[in-house]
Amino acid sequence: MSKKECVGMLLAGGEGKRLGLLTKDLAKPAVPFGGKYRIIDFTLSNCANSGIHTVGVLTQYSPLDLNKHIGIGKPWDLDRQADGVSILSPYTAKEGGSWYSGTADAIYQNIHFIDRYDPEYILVISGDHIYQMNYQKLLKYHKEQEADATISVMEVPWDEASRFGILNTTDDLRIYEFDEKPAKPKNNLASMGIYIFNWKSLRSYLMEDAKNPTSSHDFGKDIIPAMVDDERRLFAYQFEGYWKDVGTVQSYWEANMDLLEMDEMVSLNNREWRTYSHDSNYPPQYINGNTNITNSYINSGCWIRGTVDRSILFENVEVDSKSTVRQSILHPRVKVGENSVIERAIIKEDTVVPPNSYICTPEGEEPYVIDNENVGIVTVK
Amino acid sequence: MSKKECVGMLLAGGEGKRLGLLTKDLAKPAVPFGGKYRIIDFTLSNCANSGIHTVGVLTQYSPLDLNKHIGIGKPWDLDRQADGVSILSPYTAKEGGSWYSGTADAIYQNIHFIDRYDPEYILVISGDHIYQMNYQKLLKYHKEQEADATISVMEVPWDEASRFGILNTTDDLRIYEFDEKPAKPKNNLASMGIYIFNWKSLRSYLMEDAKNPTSSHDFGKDIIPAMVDDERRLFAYQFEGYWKDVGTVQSYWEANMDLLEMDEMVSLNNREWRTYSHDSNYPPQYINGNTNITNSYINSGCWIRGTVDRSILFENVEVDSKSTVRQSILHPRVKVGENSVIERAIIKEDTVVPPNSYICTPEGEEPYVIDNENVGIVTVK
Amino acid sequence: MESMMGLINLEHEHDFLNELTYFRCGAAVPFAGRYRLIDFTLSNMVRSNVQDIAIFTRNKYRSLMDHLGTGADWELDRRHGGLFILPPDWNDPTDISKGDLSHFHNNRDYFNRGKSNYVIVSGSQYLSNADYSDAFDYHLERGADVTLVTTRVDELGPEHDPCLRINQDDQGWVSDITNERSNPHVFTGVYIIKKSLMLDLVDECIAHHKDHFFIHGVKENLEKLNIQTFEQTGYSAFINSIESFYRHNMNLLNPENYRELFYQNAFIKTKISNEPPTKYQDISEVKDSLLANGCEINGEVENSVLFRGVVVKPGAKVINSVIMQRCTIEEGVHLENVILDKDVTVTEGQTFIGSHEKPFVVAKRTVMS
Amino acid sequence: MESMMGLINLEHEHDFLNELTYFRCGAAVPFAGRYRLIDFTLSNMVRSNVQDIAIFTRNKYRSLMDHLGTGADWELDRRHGGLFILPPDWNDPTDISKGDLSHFHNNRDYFNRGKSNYVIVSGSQYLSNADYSDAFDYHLERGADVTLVTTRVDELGPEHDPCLRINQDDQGWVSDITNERSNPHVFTGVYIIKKSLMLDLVDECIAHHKDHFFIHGVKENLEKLNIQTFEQTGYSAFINSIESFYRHNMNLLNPENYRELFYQNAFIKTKISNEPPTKYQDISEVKDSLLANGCEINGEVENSVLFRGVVVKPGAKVINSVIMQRCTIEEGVHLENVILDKDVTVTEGQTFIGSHEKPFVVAKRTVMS
Repeated sequence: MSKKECVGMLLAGGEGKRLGLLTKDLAKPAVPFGGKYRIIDFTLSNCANSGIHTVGVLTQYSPLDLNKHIGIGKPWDLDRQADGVSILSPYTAKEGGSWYSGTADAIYQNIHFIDRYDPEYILVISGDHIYQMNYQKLLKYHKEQEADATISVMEVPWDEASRFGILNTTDDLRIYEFDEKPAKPKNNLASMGIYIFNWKSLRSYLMEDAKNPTSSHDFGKDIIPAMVDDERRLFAYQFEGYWKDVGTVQSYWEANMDLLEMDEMVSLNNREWRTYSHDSNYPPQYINGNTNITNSYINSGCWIRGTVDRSILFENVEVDSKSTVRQSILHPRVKVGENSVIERAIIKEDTVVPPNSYICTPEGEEPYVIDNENVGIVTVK
Repeated sequence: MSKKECVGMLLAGGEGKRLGLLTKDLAKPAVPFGGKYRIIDFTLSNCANSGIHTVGVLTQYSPLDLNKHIGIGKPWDLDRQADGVSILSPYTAKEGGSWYSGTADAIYQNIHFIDRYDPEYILVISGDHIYQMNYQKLLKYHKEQEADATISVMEVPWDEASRFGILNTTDDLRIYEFDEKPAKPKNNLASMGIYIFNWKSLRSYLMEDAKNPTSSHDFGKDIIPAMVDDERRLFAYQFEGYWKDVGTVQSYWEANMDLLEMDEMVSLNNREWRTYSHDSNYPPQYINGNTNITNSYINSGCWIRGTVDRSILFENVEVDSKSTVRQSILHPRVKVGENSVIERAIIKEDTVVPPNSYICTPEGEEPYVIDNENVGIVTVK
Repeated sequence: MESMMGLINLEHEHDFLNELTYFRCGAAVPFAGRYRLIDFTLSNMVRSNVQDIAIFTRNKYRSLMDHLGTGADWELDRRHGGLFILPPDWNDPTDISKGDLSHFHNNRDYFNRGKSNYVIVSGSQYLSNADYSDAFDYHLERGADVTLVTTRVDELGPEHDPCLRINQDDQGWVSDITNERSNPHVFTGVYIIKKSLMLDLVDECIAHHKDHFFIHGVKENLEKLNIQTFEQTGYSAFINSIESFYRHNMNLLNPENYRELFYQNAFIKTKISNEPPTKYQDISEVKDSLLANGCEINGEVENSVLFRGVVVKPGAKVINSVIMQRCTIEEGVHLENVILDKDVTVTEGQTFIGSHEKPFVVAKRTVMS
Repeated sequence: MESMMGLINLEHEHDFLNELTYFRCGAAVPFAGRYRLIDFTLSNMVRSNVQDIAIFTRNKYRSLMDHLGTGADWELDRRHGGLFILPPDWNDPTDISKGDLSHFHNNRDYFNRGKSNYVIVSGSQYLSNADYSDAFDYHLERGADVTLVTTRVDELGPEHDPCLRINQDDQGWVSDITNERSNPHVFTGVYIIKKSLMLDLVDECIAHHKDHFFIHGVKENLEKLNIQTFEQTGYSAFINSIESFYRHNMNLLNPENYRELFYQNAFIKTKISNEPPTKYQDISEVKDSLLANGCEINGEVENSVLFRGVVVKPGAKVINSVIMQRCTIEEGVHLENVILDKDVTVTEGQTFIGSHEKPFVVAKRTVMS
């Protein structure tokens, strides 16, 4: 196996409990996003566009759809025999097997996989963030700082800083303290959960951490603090651009709406930084009769006879006549019967919304997540 | 996902304890075989040659090398986005996760995977048998018999029958009894561990079996007997040709020697039935000086200066001058120093045999398995 | 388990589409918002379990190569079999073959290497969404030498003029293959033949200095061969002129035709291009149109087919038109009955109007100002 | 992060290998037991992180297409970038370009689409095992317009006659490119150039009706351009005649050369063929030879190179010979100083002997009886 400068490890094992119905049978990174993507496509495309061609995807929870989606990695040009994308599930060895018990443990259990490529650096990323980032720039910065670890950060408003993991740094961005959700933040540089480590150094911390029975085996809680304590060279890399953790239904909905409004920040149409995903070969969308569609993303195979405004429609969605869809996200193959109104809702794939439905999330509430089981209950009209 | 007539499920989870040192860090199906293959290549090639393009490989024990070997399935033309080969490791779902506890349980836990293809038939095979078989013929027979399940069998000598799982059949090969290692065999048709099931029927047996706390969740011990009890249509399909379970060091060694002796039975050189594997792009083998090589298979990248007889040399093996290798199997990158003798031994990959070594398994003993740790101990000269 | 190899023979397809075939062969002409003509034949073959497909091509096949790539998007990027683009490239001084027979002759290796005993042959101008497995089963069942895939046309139009017509006896055996224009039983150009028979007929044709395999090898041997037909139903189209090209694009705006061509069987596969979903802006007005992904719509689109990545700016009007990849229609433009090839820009305020019978066609990469 | 696109330009490589290039271009000629000449250039480029590679070819490229397939065996089967075989296929009536410049002109799209700013150009006749990353780093570091990869030849032979020679000032800037046969500083045909500069020079050449990019675009502009050299060491070979072809096959039987060409860097990649290991039978006698997989040896082989799937039957003798894929040497045959192209059968008892300087060459698929 040939040596790789940098191997990417993509943490995609989270259950995403706070996404409720959206992650019922689905790993969080596999949740549909942005009209034709899944959440993980953004990170995978970042890897592809950054020339990180060796990526281990750590899965654990309901990985079937995720595995099917990633498949052999064709859309991201990661379908390679020698490197490319590898899906790493828990396994048993001579001494028995165990599930991944934390982010650091997940990497620890795959040390053999990483060692195979004998890398200088490890990029650790999450499969549930929406952003477009060139990891090569991060790596270049890491090398320039001669750092042991580099953490990508962004400035957050001071009054929100206490919701994040805050990195306290000296003026030259060297990290001297990691503050998880500080009551009184001393800084407003929040960790984005994107790390570069020198593999040799990380490897020894992982070995130590694995021996520690009181550790939670987490990068943010255990590994980074241990490195800070040892006064290793840890640096913050300041990212400017759009980044969002889609951890809740509300933030999931907001991030989708951001795609419509914040084109200049996170563009799907950037030819220099394509976001790749599957294409199911649906025929072109069919706009039938006299429709009114504004400020929306609409994917192939849709059939629109009604009104669509500020919404995102995935493949093969149908909106029948005299119906209106507003500020909503309709997952693949949703059918909206005629004379219905959908407002500020998320409709899960294959849901059939009967005619004359009225699904509107009241102001101030978290958007409804609708599937075939609750569609009858929520409908009020 | 489009419908598939028949999905293959390849059981590759076994630890292979009886192969001792050969499976120290290696799943049994990943053990090198035949000069450039691994054991599982025979079954994967059977799938490819039989047009079974959807194959789930069930792994559990030390799957890293196996995963790396199978990769995205390129050598078998199974690198497809929609179907092809999928590696199925244990995973967690909402109700928690569990390891595969038996062959039937492994299939049970992947019912979702199979259902995705909505198949009529399921082919269940093992990754640790050496044989060349057209599964389409088996499937055709299964359809003609309108069977619920068909089990491939071969005639074994009557005096060995008690070592096998024996199927007792009526004259038309309908199975009325399954006898696991019978003291007094009534028949000499041994199960080869190759099954075709109607998926609908198997699915319901798996669901039942999973609920049964006393079941060992094994095809041979639980599923087949239950179907026989219910008087389902079970048929035996008589296979004629070479077949060997390489379960012990002795049988592993024998099967390799069979390749040299039984060319007409199991041919690596059959252009109509290729056995596919990786090719590491080693340059042609270099035969240096005045050598004597007879009755042997020698792979690319080898460098031979000594004598080789009735042996199998994997890629990049070196045999120095004045050395002799007889009836032995040398795994990739083994180096044999000068003036050494190796007889009836299996040398594991990357082992360096120092000059003047003498590694000869005494008559009647199981062939030695040598690696870098025990090479010094075994050497006697 | 018998199977078929595929052969897409473009040798006799002339550059029938004027501006659209200046720089590409007919098989590579874009159609229906995201496809190329050849996608229909290719997808139908793949769906019929054809795993080796050769394309006989002679001219302007660069964009075809570009479109097909490794064949991955049709699952034809295989280690064994797969997709073979076979341009003419022979150097055998003893070779006396002519016309498409030289392709057959020089690519004998392709046929010999393939494991299938049967060949399905097609051109690229007949579009349908079909699974030829039925035709193949029928071919085997009837023990025919050749089975022609045919269709019955309710309303014969000029696009059927070049097509051969079929007469049969009551057992279905073909008694005559003619050019009789009033016969609604039309040969689609798709046929199934046993590989060994095909190669024998090829030898015979070459020995007699012939130059057209189907005409001289099959049609002229009608007496000797047992020929069946397999009739295909469902929406289909022959595209062999600008007029039929335009009309069949427009026909797809009829929901029934759209469903029949695209949703009846599995999807037609084409090159994957990673465009995002189409973005509708503040003031778009779209009526009865097909739009591929990656468009940005800020103006008025009516009764039109828009390919991937078309930009329609505010105040622009696109009516009854076919607009290919990455065209930009600037502010205030008015287009009616127009076909724009790829990468055309129509600058602010311009108006171009063609007629239904004679749409206004603009070649690739033109800037209309 | 700057990177290079690859261009393998076969336009000026004539069919120099007589019988071996009757049916294939030089780049597709088999070499060293399992390779084709082009594998060396391709592997070197891939190893240097070149992810788009175009091949300019004109004639007899069928077997080249066959060999390269989808590019998968070089990890070049990509959705973005990958391998492009670009035969001449242009139809622009306004095009006045000639020679290899028409390739550059008609494939401008390929260069424009690629993301890299630099191009590495090579032919297929210079064989080495190299990583051009060093040359590229040096090119960037020196701020050169063009960097020529060169080698110093200890013993000049006839194969170097066609090669250009380099003179430099003490800063390494090239002062002259000549045909002076006694100069041991030989240009390998490999060079690195900025893409935009290359395209400018192409335009200039076309405007002046030139027909050879390197000669007219680079060499004749020596005054205007800053040209560096990067010297390569290690075993290398120029193959441009039957004589050099034969000699370099034989040279590899020297263990040092063998190690230097194959084991110094990563492996040379070639088409994977799924042959089993080579089988030695009861009475084989093999001495100082290279054997690819899939052979079956029952006779005597000495000082020879055997390609995949060669069968040597009992009592046969093969000495100082190059035997290509799937040849069969029957009982009692004696071969010495012979080159057999693919699929040749030498029937029982025949003897063929050539000389070191003039090996006996047999074309593909001959039966020698």
